[in-house]
Amino acid sequence: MKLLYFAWVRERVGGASEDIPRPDGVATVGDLVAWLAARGDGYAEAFEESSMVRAAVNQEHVDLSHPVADGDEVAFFPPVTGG
Amino acid sequence: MKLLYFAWVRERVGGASEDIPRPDGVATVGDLVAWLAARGDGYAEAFEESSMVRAAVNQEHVDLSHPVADGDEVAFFPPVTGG
Amino acid sequence: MIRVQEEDFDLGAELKAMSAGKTSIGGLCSFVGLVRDMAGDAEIGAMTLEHYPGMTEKALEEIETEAHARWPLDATLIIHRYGRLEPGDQIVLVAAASAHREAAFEACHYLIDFLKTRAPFWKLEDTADGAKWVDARASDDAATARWAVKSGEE
Amino acid sequence: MIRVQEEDFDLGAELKAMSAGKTSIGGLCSFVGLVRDMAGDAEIGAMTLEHYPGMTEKALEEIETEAHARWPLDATLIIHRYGRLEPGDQIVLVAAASAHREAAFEACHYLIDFLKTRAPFWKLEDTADGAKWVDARASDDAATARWAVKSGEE
Repeated sequence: MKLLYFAWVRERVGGASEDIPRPDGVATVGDLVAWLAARGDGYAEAFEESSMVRAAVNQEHVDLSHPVADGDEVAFFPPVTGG
Repeated sequence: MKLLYFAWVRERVGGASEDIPRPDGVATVGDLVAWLAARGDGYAEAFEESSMVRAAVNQEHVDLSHPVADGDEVAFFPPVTGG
Repeated sequence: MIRVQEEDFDLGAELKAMSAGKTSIGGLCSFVGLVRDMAGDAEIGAMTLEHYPGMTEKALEEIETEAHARWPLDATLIIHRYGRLEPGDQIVLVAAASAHREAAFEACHYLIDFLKTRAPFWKLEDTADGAKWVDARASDDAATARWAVKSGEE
Repeated sequence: MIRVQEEDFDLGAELKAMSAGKTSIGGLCSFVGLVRDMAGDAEIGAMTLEHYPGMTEKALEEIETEAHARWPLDATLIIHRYGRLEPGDQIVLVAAASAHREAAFEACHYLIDFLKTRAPFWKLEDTADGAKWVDARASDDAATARWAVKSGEE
């Protein structure tokens, strides 16, 4: 999967993107958040207020129950503030 | 008083403006409409559908009960259609 | 600022001038009315806008003053043309600038709604059947009336 | 049409291009968002807009498509900038043109409301206390939500 991070999620994680194989037992966005947070350090910090993190799968806004599959582009970011 | 006519009121009356002394017994815009309509011809035609004619006294929209005084500028016109 | 003029206006230059140097402005909403080539089913060639010099300026100034009383605005602009206009020509520009997006939108909408029912302009359209005075629309009165309701809700 | 770009845009030229040659247009409503020098109480020097290339374009196209599905529109335009912006700089332009004034106003308002909650942009403001990510506002969610109510009423 391709993971992308934006704004303060990117700053806390410490990188803008990474490619990882889908971890065992990760079937939804929520599972992925839990798996990332458990990596510790910046990841834990980025996802500690998980209600403040939004997600997109293949460039569509989704919620935590949305499934993730091998090859998906999954992005995490704060609520948007453009316009 | 100075009387002004616009759009189809002007066309029916046959003139854009006229100066007249305030007629005896004319105290309101409604009185003035009745007095003008009684002049016949174009005036009668202009004011026959009096619900379609709007009035302004000294450049402010008013209704038929509004008083008129010597020296007033009184205008008659259809509902406005600008913008 | 209000202007009543026969000549065309430069939309971009007008809007730029409105916000120039005012960095408190967060949003600028504008509406331009244009001459359509169709009104109802009758094809329109051109139109002539008659107005009431003196009262027009007074009415537009009152509408602008009322908008400033209702919303926190940094700038407003109303330009209305008169005389002969062809399809595609600009008729009117209203614009409102504010720190806040909703204020800019609502004030701009208010300006055009009130202009439509209060500013003394009359359209004479050239149609295939000859010149015809445009009838006022009930929907314009309704558009003005709703601002009374909105004020009550606030 | 949608565009995502670092460079500034010419508001007048963009609006002119939208309506050029389309004499079915009766009204053109536009909204420009500008960088304010004050956000809340902290003085802002400049800001940097980060975005999600690819998803940004997709989100803006979806918002535009939805507006065309809801209102009879002759043209729409969304331009959003990214990168470093100073107070007074233009950030975003949304515009909608229609035969009808209400459709132009509502569609323009809809475009900016949805852009504010759906388009993946993030503002990093330079303040006296250092660079700060702007928090999303609950009022923006409320502004989006009201369109759901309006649809139900129609």
